[in-house]
Amino acid sequence: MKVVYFAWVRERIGKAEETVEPPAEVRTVGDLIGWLAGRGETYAYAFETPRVIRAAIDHAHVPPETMIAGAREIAFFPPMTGG
Amino acid sequence: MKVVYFAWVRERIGKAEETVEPPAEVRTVGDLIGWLAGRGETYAYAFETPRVIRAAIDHAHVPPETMIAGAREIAFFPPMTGG
Amino acid sequence: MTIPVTIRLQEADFDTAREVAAMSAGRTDVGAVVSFSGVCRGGADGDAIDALTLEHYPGMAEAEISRHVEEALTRWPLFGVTVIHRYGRIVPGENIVLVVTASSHRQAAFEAAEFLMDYLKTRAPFWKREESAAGTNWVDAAAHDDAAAARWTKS
Amino acid sequence: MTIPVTIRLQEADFDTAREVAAMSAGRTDVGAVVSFSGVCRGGADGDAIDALTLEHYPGMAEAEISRHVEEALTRWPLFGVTVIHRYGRIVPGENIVLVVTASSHRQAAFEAAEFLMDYLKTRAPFWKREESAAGTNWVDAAAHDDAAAARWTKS
Repeated sequence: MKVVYFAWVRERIGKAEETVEPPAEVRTVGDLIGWLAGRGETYAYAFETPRVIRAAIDHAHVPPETMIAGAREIAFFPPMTGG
Repeated sequence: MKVVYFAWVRERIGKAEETVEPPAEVRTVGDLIGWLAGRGETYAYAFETPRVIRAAIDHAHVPPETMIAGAREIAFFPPMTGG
Repeated sequence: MTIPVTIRLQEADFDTAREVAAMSAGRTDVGAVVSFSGVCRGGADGDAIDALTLEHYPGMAEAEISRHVEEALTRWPLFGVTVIHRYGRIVPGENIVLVVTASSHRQAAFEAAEFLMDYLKTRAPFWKREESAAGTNWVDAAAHDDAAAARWTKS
Repeated sequence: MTIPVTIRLQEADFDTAREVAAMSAGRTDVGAVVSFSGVCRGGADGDAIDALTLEHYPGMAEAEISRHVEEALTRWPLFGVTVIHRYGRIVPGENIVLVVTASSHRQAAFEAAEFLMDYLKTRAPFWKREESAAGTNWVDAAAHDDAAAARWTKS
């Protein structure tokens, strides 16, 4: 499963993308955030306030309760500040 | 007292401006409309529906109850359609 | 700081693009520029028009527009306002009116431009006459324009 | 009739004036053109910024903007929509974003432009980082932008 990071999530983790293999009990976007946060200090820092983290599956915004099964690309990023 | 007309008010009356000397009992803009309407067929036609006529005194919109004493220029015209 | 205000009534067409560009050229305090161009439409098949003629009340038109620009400047934090309104004969595809507003915030720039357009439509002394195959006739004031202008009245 | 829609994400600056002019050039059905330009501000004395860097999510940014343009087309009777959003390093005075909408009526053109800007601010995957004498920092999302976007939610 490909995971991509943007803005300060990317900076804190120190990489823009990676492929991860979470265990079967990681079923939702929220589960994945929790699992990623346990992967080390940089991840814990990036995901220290889960409620501000936004997620997208295959280029569409999704809420944390969304199932990740079948996702090709999951993105995590801070609130958007475009425009 | 200078009176000016615009758009179809002007066309119906057949002139763009004139100087009039209404009698002393003509005190308000509404009075003046009534008095002008009595000056002939073209005026009667121009002012046949007084509620749609808009007025300005010295370049500022005024309601019909406004006193005309001291006015330099009084304008009558239909509802505006600029922009 | 003096806020740049441009108000022009003119018979000649104008260049919307140039006016918009002028609003923010060389400035770094302007975060948001909104422009509105009103363009003469040709009309639908059934009532195609050949031209509009705009009559205006010289002197009062300038005064009314200035008053509304002044009011916009007191209501919103603006860095600049441009209002250009044409008079005379205008053919389909040509410009009629332009409002450009600049502010540090988009909401202020949008609201000020809408406010100015609503007032130009209902209070500025201009009258449109349409020319078509059927002859010429004065355009009626639209009730929805009055309703749009009424939203800005302070209660 | 196909409604002309232009969506561009680009690193290079763009010419607001040219995009606005292109919207109504040679057309006689467009009565109202609204443009919004978002320009990089230099900031106030205390927190002058040297530049912004805009990061974006390629692929998703295009998809999000397209979805919102499609929604605008279903909500308002539009004759054309242009959305241009830059990414990369942008210095004060340069453009960041442009929205141009055309309609036969001014209210539709204004509302569609505001709708698109509100959504670009809150939903399009772009992130601004400011460079100043104090270093660099990511710009926080503004609560008033979320409130502005919420007004368009169908109830």
